[in-house]
Amino acid sequence: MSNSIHVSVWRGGEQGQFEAFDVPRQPSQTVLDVVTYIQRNIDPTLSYRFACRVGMCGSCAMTVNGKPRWTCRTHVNKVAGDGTLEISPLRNLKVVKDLACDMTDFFDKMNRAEGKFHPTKSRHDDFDVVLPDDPARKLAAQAIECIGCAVCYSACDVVEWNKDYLGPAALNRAWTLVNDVRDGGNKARLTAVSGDAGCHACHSQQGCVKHCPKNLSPTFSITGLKRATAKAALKGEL
Amino acid sequence: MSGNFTIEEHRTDVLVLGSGGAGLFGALHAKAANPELEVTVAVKGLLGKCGCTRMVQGGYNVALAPGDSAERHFMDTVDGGKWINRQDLAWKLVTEAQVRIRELENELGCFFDRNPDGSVHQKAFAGQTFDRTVHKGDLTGIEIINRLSEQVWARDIKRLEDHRAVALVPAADGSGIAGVLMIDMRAGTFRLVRAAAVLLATGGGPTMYKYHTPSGDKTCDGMAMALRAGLTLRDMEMVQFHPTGLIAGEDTRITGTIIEEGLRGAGGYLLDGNEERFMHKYDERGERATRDIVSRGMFQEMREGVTAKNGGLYITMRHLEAPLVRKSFKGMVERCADCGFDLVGGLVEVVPTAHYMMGGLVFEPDCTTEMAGLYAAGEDTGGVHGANRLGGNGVANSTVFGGIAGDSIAATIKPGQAVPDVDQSVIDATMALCRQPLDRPAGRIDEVRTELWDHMWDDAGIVRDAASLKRADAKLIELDAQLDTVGIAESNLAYNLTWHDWLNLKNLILVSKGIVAAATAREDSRGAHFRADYPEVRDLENSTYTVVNLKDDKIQLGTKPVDFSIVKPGETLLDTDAA
Amino acid sequence: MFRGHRQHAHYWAFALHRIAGLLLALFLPAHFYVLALSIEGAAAMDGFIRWTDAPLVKLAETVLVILLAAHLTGGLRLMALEFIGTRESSKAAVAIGTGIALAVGLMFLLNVT
Amino acid sequence: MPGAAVEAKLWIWQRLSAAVLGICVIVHLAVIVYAVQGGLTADEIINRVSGNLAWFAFYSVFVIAVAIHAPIGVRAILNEMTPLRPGAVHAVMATFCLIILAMGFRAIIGLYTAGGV
Ligand SMILES: Cc1cc2nc3c(=O)[nH]c(=O)nc-3n(C[C@H](O)[C@H](O)[C@H](O)COP(=O)(O)OP(=O)(O)OC[C@H]3O[C@@H](n4cnc5c(N)ncnc54)[C@H](O)[C@@H]3O)c2cc1C
Ligand code: HEM
Ligand code: SF4
Ligand code: F3S
Ligand code: FES
Repeated sequence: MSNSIHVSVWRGGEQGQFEAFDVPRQPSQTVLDVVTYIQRNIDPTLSYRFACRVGMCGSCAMTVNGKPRWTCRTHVNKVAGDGTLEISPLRNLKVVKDLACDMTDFFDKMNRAEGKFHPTKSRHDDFDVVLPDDPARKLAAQAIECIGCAVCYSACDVVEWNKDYLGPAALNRAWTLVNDVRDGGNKARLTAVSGDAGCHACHSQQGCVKHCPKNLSPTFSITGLKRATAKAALKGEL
Repeated sequence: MSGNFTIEEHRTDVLVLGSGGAGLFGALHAKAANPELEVTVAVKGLLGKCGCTRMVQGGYNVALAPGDSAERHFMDTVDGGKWINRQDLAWKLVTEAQVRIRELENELGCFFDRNPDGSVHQKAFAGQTFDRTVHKGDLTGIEIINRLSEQVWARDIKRLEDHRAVALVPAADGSGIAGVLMIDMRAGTFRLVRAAAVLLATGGGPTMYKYHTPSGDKTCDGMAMALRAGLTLRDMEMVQFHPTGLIAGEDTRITGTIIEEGLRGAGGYLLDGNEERFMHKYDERGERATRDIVSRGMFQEMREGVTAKNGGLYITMRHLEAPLVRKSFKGMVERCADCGFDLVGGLVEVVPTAHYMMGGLVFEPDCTTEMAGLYAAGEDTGGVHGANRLGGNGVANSTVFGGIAGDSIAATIKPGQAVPDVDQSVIDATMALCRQPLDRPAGRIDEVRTELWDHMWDDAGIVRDAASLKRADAKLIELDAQLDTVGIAESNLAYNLTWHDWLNLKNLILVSKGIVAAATAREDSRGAHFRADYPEVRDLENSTYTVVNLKDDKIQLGTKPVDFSIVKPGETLLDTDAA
Repeated sequence: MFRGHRQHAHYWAFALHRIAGLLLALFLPAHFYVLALSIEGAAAMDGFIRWTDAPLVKLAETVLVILLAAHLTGGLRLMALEFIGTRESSKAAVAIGTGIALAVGLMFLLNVT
Repeated sequence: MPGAAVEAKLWIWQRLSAAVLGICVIVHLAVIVYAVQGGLTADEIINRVSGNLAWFAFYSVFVIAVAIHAPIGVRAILNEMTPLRPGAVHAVMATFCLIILAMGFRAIIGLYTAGGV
């Protein structure tokens, strides 16, 4: 282990260039720590985004040596074996500055995918009885722990090619709701997620699955939507 | 100086500051009660992605099950709060939580964990006489905030993301609030948002301590703005420490983040630097004693100097069955592994870590404050938890009162209602304050941060006494002056984190002064507040609480008697036989 | 071409499937054209098929057969993913697919030579 | 949203046609491998297909399936990877479908009727 890391960091907005820094290596050091070190000790104008520091908020994701990753939980040893790091903002999102992205499109697409609960009961009713090992509940549970980090969104080429594509995270959310027995919005949702902005645009590249830090499988969710929308289409419900 | 600095103006009916449980519930309730209201959420990061509600692991306290009751939850809360809670607030918390949790589940779509029979699961959490914590695995906060955010995105609620509030701006005629001065962080410019009502929900956050759990965006901004606006904070000496934060050196942001309490519950050992257990010296329950006792025990051990390499202690599970540990604490094991630690078979270095501020802005059960038009909810407020917050009462607090604030606002504010003229002098003064470092050559603000962290930790942290608080007080004055000599290059203010670090420190130092003043005033030990020179709880029946505010740039201190409006010390609302 | 986020077996499977599909689609009209020559009688067609004995053409044909086999196995894999919902659609599936494709191609090659 | 139903149906058609093609291609490949063993000659092909209704039906299905399958597939590629507008792509693909049908059937009919049935 050499005692410094050679880091190239993206500077600027959509247009910009890489800038090189040398950062001392520490035994406990994440990629976020490397970026922080640069801001605190070398160039105070370096911009990046983070909040929770522990993989819960999904705001620190960046492209690290070509791959999208959450940086607060990516140990340097894991990605910079040869002592070099190249850090740039996530692909497929607008860049605010340097490593910080604007996630507005990503959130808007969650909404467009009807990725929100449509209630059938109110606060004056009791909890629904839902058996934990009910198959639908299990399907919902498999996909529910998304932190909205947009790593999958950044790993998917279809998002790049088709600007309207809702993307793996939004579709994954829609699928949890399709399996949520308490939800009443499936008709609108299936229409929203069908079509060439929706699940049918996915070609199972599976970059989403490969890179999701939470080990979710948007691909699986999307194939579920393909089947569900096909059924709806055959019944004339779309 | 500020002449060439243009301010953009923006008008809205309701401005919500912060997108935690309190802020988002405030926005949703205001909008639901009156869809004609223009509601804007301004937040220091991205909506729903920052703040601590998202980080809630344990869960949400609410009395639902047969055998439990609001009364019991209330008694646990007041007992835990060591009787200085404002009881009408605590009562509001426990009763309204019963509605809010169903709203979360039924209307917003949170999918809380169930028992095998399909009813909602409630788990045990320390300090409670009943298992009442509703949860979604150990990622309850993500579920809550994701579901809230989705609903906000779907509504006509305006978003001002990457917008930092820097001052509560009163009306020129003194009639109440008239708006909030903000920095548009992306552009590095100021923006004045004029609003008929403002909800302060920026979530406190004791990040002035060397080791702390909250997210990086939380730096007591709300409390600092409230102090500068002449408002009163209470219970500021009450800072809760969580016993097991990770410690991995000063250069990693991982330091301070929580390792789950359940590890101790499951039989984990705490070891000193010589790998020997020590907790039994402090409590017969050993590692399973309550948060405050374990934190103090650890702090004592660390003072005695038998520490691990980063100055902390160890937690270990290696004497337990590896597959079991791996299975029961999957999330924690993975998190540790990502950061280079082996939780299953090795030693993980830990340290107590500042977690939550029980103190905050004085407010009423309907979330109004001293300033007309200003509402407050969540961790920014004080009085609900008293001297200690029960695990699981934090998110209940922010969601309950956030919703109430939204309702109160909608009941008072009319869409399009005239907003009074702003007090320009406050805007000028705030801009001058914010721009202060920009006129100077760049300097290192790191030293100020590290010193603040160290001194608050050593002198105003888990264990305090008159002498240490005095040192802390002097140091804070010195650090404030030192911060005023640090410069930030003005050329590039767009998303300039270092500028915001400066502003963060400015606020943290101010609020730290409040903590130190209140801690100096309270000459007994209660809940989270431990005075080595007054180690006993004193005179419960005549309990007082502390209040601080700012006059002429100086912290003013006061104490007020607690009004036992519902139950007195020694009494209970419970039918004692039933327990 | 294979930037970081593309460096995994599933992406290669996607790319191979797409390239193969596209080439097949382009080849299809040519293939039909050749067959249609049969209308002009077996003699004419024999002429054509003899022309395909040229090594370059033979290689192209071989590649096309491989592509067909690859696209087929890729397609089957995809449909397994979509209809059976194999969660961990394993790398093995990719490997087996490509393997069969190559095998068929080789068989063809061996037989031709 | 009509687009939603159209895409869903195209998806169904493509998968259905793919399933049919799957069988056709396996048979086709098997025949090729078998046929080329002795060296591929036109006579052999004609002898097999000409006048044989079963082969005629088989190749008809093959051509129809591929005329459905391939244009839907190429459509996605064009939409994603070229600046062509969806309307234009649609037109090109309809034409492509007709070309496949026309050329395919010309070939099959040619083979079927070759050798003077
Ligand atoms: C790691 C961790 C675990 C926890 N676990 C539990 C638990 O299990 N159970 C429990 O009950 N409680 C728990 N808590 C406490 C709980 O998270 C808080 O009590 C509660 O969520 C606070 O909610 P809030 O809405 O007041 O603030 P937050 O959720 O913190 O939100 C504050 C918001 O204000 C924004 N903001 C800050 N400053 C500004 C500014 N100047 N301008 C604009 N916006 C600003 C922030 O960016 C953020 O969006 C935990 C806390 C932490 C840190
Ligand atoms: C002669 C034959 C064939 C031709 C010309 C052909 C052509 C194509 C083309 C051009 C595509 C688009 C590729 C893409 O979107 O990346 C495609 C997609 C596809 N093909 Fe084929 N194909 C043929 C046979 C087959 C067979 C035999 C199968 C399977 C059993 C099959 C299954 C598929 C599937 C599932 C897709 C969808 C891919 C996606 O949407 O991501 N194809 N085909
Ligand atoms: S699915 Fe995974 S990668 Fe995508 S946003 Fe959610 S957590 Fe991130
Ligand atoms: S990477 Fe993209 S193509 Fe589909 S499988 Fe994932 S969304
Ligand atoms: S900082 Fe929150 S996920 Fe990394």
